[in-house]
Amino acid sequence: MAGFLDRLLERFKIYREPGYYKRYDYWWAMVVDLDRCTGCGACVTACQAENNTPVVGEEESGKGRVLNWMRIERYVEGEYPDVKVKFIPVFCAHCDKAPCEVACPVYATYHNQDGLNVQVYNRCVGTFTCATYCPYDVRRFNWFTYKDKGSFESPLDEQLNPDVTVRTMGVMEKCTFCIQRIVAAKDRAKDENRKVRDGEVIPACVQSCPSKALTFGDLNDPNSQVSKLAGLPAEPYYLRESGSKLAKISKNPRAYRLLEDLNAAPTIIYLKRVMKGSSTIGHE
Amino acid sequence: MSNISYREVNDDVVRTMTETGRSYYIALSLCLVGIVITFGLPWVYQIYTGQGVTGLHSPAYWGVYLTNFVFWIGISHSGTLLSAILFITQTPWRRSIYRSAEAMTFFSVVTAATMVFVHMGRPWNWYWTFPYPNQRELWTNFKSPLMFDVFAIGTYATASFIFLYFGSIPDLAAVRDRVAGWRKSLYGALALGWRGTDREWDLLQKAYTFFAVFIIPLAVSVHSIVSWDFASSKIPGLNKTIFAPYFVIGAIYSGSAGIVTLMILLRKAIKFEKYITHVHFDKLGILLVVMSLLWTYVNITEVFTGWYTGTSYELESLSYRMFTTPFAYLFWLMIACNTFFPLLFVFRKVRVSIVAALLISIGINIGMWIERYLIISTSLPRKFLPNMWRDYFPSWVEISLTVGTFLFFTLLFLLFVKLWPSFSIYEIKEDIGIPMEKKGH
Amino acid sequence: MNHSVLGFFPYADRLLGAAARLKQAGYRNITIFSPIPIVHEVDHVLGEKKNPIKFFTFFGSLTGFFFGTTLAFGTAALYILPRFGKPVWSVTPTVVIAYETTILLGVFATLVSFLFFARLPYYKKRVYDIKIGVDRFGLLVRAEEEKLRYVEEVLKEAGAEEVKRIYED
Amino acid sequence: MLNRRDFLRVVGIGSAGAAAGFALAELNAPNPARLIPYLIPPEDIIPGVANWYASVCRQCGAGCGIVVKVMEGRAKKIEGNPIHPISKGGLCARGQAGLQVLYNPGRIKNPLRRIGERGKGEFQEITWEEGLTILSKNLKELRDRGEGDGLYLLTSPISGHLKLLLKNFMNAYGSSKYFAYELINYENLRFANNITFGQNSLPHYDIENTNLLLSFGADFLTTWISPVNYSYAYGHMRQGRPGLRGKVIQVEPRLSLTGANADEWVAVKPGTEGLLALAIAYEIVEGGYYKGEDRGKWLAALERFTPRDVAKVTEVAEERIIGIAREFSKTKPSLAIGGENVSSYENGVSNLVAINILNYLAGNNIGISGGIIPNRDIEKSSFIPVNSLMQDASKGKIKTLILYDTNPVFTTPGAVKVEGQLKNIPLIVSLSSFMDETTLLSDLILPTHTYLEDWGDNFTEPSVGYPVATIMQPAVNPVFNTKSVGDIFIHLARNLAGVFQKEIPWTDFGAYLQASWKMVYNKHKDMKEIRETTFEEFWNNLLSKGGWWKEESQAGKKVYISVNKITPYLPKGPASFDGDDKDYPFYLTLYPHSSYMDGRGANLPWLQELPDAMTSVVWGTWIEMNPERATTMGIKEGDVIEVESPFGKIYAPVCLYAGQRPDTISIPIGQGHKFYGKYAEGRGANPLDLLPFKVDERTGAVSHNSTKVKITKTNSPGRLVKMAGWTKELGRDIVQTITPEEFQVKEG
Repeated sequence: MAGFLDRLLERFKIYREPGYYKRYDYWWAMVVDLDRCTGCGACVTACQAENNTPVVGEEESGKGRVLNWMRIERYVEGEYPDVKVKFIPVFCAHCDKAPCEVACPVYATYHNQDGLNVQVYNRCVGTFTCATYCPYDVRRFNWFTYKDKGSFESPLDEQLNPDVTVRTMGVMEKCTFCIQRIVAAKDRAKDENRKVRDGEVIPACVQSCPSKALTFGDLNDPNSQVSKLAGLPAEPYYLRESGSKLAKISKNPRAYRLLEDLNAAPTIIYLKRVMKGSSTIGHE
Repeated sequence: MSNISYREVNDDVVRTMTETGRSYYIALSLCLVGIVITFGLPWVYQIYTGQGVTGLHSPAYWGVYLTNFVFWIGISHSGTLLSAILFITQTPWRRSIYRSAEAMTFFSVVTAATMVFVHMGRPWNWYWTFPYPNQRELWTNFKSPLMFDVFAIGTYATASFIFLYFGSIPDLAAVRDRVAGWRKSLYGALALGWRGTDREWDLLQKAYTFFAVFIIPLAVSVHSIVSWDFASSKIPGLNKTIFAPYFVIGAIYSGSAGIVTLMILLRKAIKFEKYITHVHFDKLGILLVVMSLLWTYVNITEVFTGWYTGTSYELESLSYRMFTTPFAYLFWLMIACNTFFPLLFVFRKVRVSIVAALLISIGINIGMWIERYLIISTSLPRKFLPNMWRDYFPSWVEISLTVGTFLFFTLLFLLFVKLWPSFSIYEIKEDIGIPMEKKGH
Repeated sequence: MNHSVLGFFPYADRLLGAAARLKQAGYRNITIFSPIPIVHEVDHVLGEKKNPIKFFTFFGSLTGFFFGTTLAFGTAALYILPRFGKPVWSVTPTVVIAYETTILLGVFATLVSFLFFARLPYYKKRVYDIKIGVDRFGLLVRAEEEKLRYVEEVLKEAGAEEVKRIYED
Repeated sequence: MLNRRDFLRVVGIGSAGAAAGFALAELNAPNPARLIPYLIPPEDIIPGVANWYASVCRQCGAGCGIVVKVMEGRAKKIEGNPIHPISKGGLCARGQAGLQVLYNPGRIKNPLRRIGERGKGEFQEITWEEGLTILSKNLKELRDRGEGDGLYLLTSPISGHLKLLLKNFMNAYGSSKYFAYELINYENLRFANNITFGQNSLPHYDIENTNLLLSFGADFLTTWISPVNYSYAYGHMRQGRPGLRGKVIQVEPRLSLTGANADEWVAVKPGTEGLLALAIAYEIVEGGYYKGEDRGKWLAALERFTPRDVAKVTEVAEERIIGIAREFSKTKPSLAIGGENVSSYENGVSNLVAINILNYLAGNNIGISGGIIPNRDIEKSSFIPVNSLMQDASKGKIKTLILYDTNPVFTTPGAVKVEGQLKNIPLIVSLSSFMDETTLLSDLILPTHTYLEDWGDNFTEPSVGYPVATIMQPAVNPVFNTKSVGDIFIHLARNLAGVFQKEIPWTDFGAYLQASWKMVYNKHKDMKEIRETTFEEFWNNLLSKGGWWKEESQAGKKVYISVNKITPYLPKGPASFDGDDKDYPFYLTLYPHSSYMDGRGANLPWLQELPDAMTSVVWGTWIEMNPERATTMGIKEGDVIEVESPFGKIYAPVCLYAGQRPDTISIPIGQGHKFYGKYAEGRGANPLDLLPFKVDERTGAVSHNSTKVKITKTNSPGRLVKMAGWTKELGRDIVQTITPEEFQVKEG
């Protein structure tokens, strides 16, 4: 009896753990060096090639329905001749406190043991709520059956990546950190029973980046490139605590997270661009 | 009213159900055809082609469909709520209007529900949102505001239907006694063999009180929960703590206005002037004034708090809503309809003038629809990353379906008037008074 | 062998008077038919009835509350899909769900108990007259055959328009 | 280009590289990624497991090494070859989109013969046998008539053994008329370098290690010479060296992507970049920063270009010029480069020379790391000013014209009227994969493989301080009934027989390639770099690694520039523009679109939908205009305007862009195709229609910044499809920044 109670209590403790996971198996994260990023857009096309995202055409693009999972935002500062144009690539930040996850009534999106925010296509009923709740506007919706609209007109369809599905009409989709590559790497690691090595998983965007502005890796591993670049100690799980600011704990003066005040705890870490004039250091 | 005899009441009500003019059939068929054209076909087209036929896009993933949803839920709000409150407070003028008010509640909830499915990307999977496990024992997500909706609206629809049906059992019995043929058997079945014994009456009254007590908090919770669909997001313009009361008040406001409109039309249509008199519109008018003041106050609070944050997020969405064409026009039209015109009701002349009441109440509902439209379509296109800003305007499909909802509601109501005692016989009789030989008992 | 007498009254106070007299005379089995609720008056004459419904309502609501809670907590534990950095057992949403189920089952319980105690639905033939549905008040007294004559007198005196004897077989 | 004989002396065989080739397997993407040579038979290929073929990208001239992911015989993805010294594992959007070149619905599926009238586009499918017979018959006749010189061959500037093959063929045929043409070319740069540094090849600009990069209109991050390599270099220059961060100053009238990434933008008046360079040079010499010989002579040569005077012309403040000059000469190493924009004025060469000498004056940055590292000389390029070709055509000298991988109808200024000239040519044969404007005019169309189906190799120019050769191998079997260009010529040779058989004995191009590399191997297998004992082993490694390079940078030689030699080439004044300022108030600067280049990419849907880096426009042409100027003219964004030059007019929507001089408008080249597949046809406008035919006489390179225009608002249809909603940040701290000072401090 007592044993049962203890077990119950134990359970209760676990179930009350915020985010449920005390610790992820891997904590996949990306570091984006804005001082290296040139805004060329290679990553966007690479993503499109890897993840079978359809081309929607001029009409639909005009309506703002491009399906690119990632985009490069550009912001113009000042007027001629003192113009500054700044670029920032935006992908799904796989937030630890992802607003989209709570929104979905049918569990189509949730947080997996790798700290990834995953989307289950065949569970999705298309309530749009996740996309509405997303502060980064990174979720994309299949407005039509794009195959029928000629987005993969033969023989273009021969290129489609067999490791990734072609999504059907009416489901929400988004950046997966190229989960197919992660899974492959983990399988390989499992066969050789070891952890996945740093740099073994490379998402399409990271791989393609000519100026090496993107880095991908495991935040649990203090020696991984991302941990070093982000200037973070091992397993910085307090990043998930409310109001925790990266700037406060990072050893890298340039590290920050996009729209950090929203407390969505994104796992994409940006490194500030070094630029004359407007400095946003110490803005908090 | 006391000059009306009991028999007359029975006759009148039964007449509305048995005698049908050509105009009724015309109206009915017009509704049916209209629904097929404005609602049925476009929806089929949308299901077949995909949500792409709407004007939605990233980031404006919500549009007119949700506007309608909230609007109809709002309309549903005063019928039952008002009926319950007035029942508990034993307000006499409730009696002749509450039946159709409750019907209105039920029907608008149904209408709202259709909008949910229309809004879905994969409506053929609608049942996945219901709480049952799939093969892998995965249930639904009870942490999602949308799940709250499923429960709240489910409960609300059920409860208000029971409330409606329960209250009309004696009348169904009365009708049963007067009709013949298929009606006889139908109402015989519906009346459950009601006899009007003292025991039945006693239990009826007690149970009815319980229902009333349940309905009030339920109604409040329903619209709060609907408001949380928006408020529990992080989006500037939606993430507001005041949303729950804002929505509830708005709902009761639009609902009451809805009742006024409906009553005016109904009493004209079935010649019930003698039961629904100036007294009712007088009282409802006062109610509307109160609600409009409340609504205005909350609205100002909402705008003010938004402005007071001083963050670029809130300010942008506010200025987009209030000072940017075309939304500015809508906004100020809304203010006019919901804040200024209803103030005319402070004059008794206006309250008792049917035409004025009709116009103003319709105006209020237009205003309330705009309110919901603005909340959605001026917040989402102005989210956090300016790079993604993009205006949203409904496509013809969305507009057509919106029209369709109104026809759908009308259809339901037309059927109701024919198939159901749309006025509470026994309570009107109560109004007339218990027949005593010695007066002043 | 019990039989009943049914009298129709145009006025409620008459009927109540008759009812009062018969009660004093020791008749227990009195049923009053009316087109409208005259609960107060009847209670005044025949005495307060107790309200069994409230218990059902209460227990119904209670069940509802627990049902909602178990649903939210139980299913969350059944298949763990963590989200939003929230615990698997998160209280606030559960409260909302429970709130709704409380009301839902409360309403059901009330309805069921009403039907039970009011003995509805009942589709077999029973003592009834369609006049009651319109504007007549009826007084039904059930007693031994020899006592019925007295009842009829009382009703007549009280001013019943029509008194008829109903034999059960 | 190199020929086989002295090839090895250039390209050392890196066994280190080979080792890296196998390390690559670990590094590179899903499932034990195997870089396998083409030779592995299909039965050794496991279904569901990707095979990776190393090859070279041909989307532009840079010659990036790529690896192609192939599953079940279909190409799935192209990625940069991580061990390749040019691409360093990266790849630009154009390279990624190579897959859509391969699988493009608009490809020509069979050999075609014209049946209808020229230009009507009525063709009839024929077999290869027929097609080749027609051509070889024609060639025979031509030669028998002794008009062998009437055979003209016009290709894009190709390199490697394919070029050798074509030359051999033409020689054997007895025609000297083998030419190359491309709109975006570097002839001016080669010429200028030849004058200044005495080398006619493109040098290696060591952006990677420089500390101050002074770029005159060189958009090296998107289109200039070798964007991927330069992007890598840029990244390394900025953040690759702890505690050291290079600075970039961009001088150009329109803020390009590179300009956006630069620390300073000098919005110079169009056509005066050269003068600005000279002013800087003057300041360097006059301010005593120049330590070299004959300082006096330099001063004399430059005296006309004092910062004060030049400031007036260039509209760049005097202090700024002086400041730049001082910074440029104080910072070591510093590097000045002149790009597409400056070289495409009518006095392009002079501008480039002026810019080149800055490197010399500011402490001779030539041959040092972080400066300019020269390459070996190359043979005279076969580039031809397309007008002389057209003159020959009009004179009827051209009897048969064979076109390969070039589209002069689209990529030459409207004033040339290529279309009309081609009418005079009896037989036009087009070796092309797509039905473009030029191919449509031809009589015989022999569809060619795309670079993912073909053999080949590429000797990169400029290489990266040490020579690089990249092998191109077929990643997939041909999708359609096409042939490799090499095979076509080899086949022709067989048909023509005789002397050809001696010169070109091979059965197909693959064999030819292997044979030529075998010669290389045999000649040098005793070299210590070559570990491989057999040629097969060597060939396999070559294919699996993707090429050959010796990873050691060669010590550059110091150069001496004599004033007298230089002086005649210096710019005399601002570049001249057609159209007087009164009627035509705007300067027109055209630039190659970041994804379509000179228009070849316009038929790839991925590129069409990739938002332009600066304006985020997709699926069309736009006209960049200064916002204030536009408002004064009552023009709003999205208004369709008519741009009129003395030579033509086009219509396109306006895109307001703050990085634009008020007196200038810019239009990207690349859209406006008449025929080029469904994704490109009838989309946008081709700004080249506005141009006069102007070339820099010394090189024949077309100058596409050579006219002024006037604009008028119209109501004609046409829409601007922009992805970006709002370009202001509204203080939301989205792209956060930190000033260089702070950066230095924090980095410590």
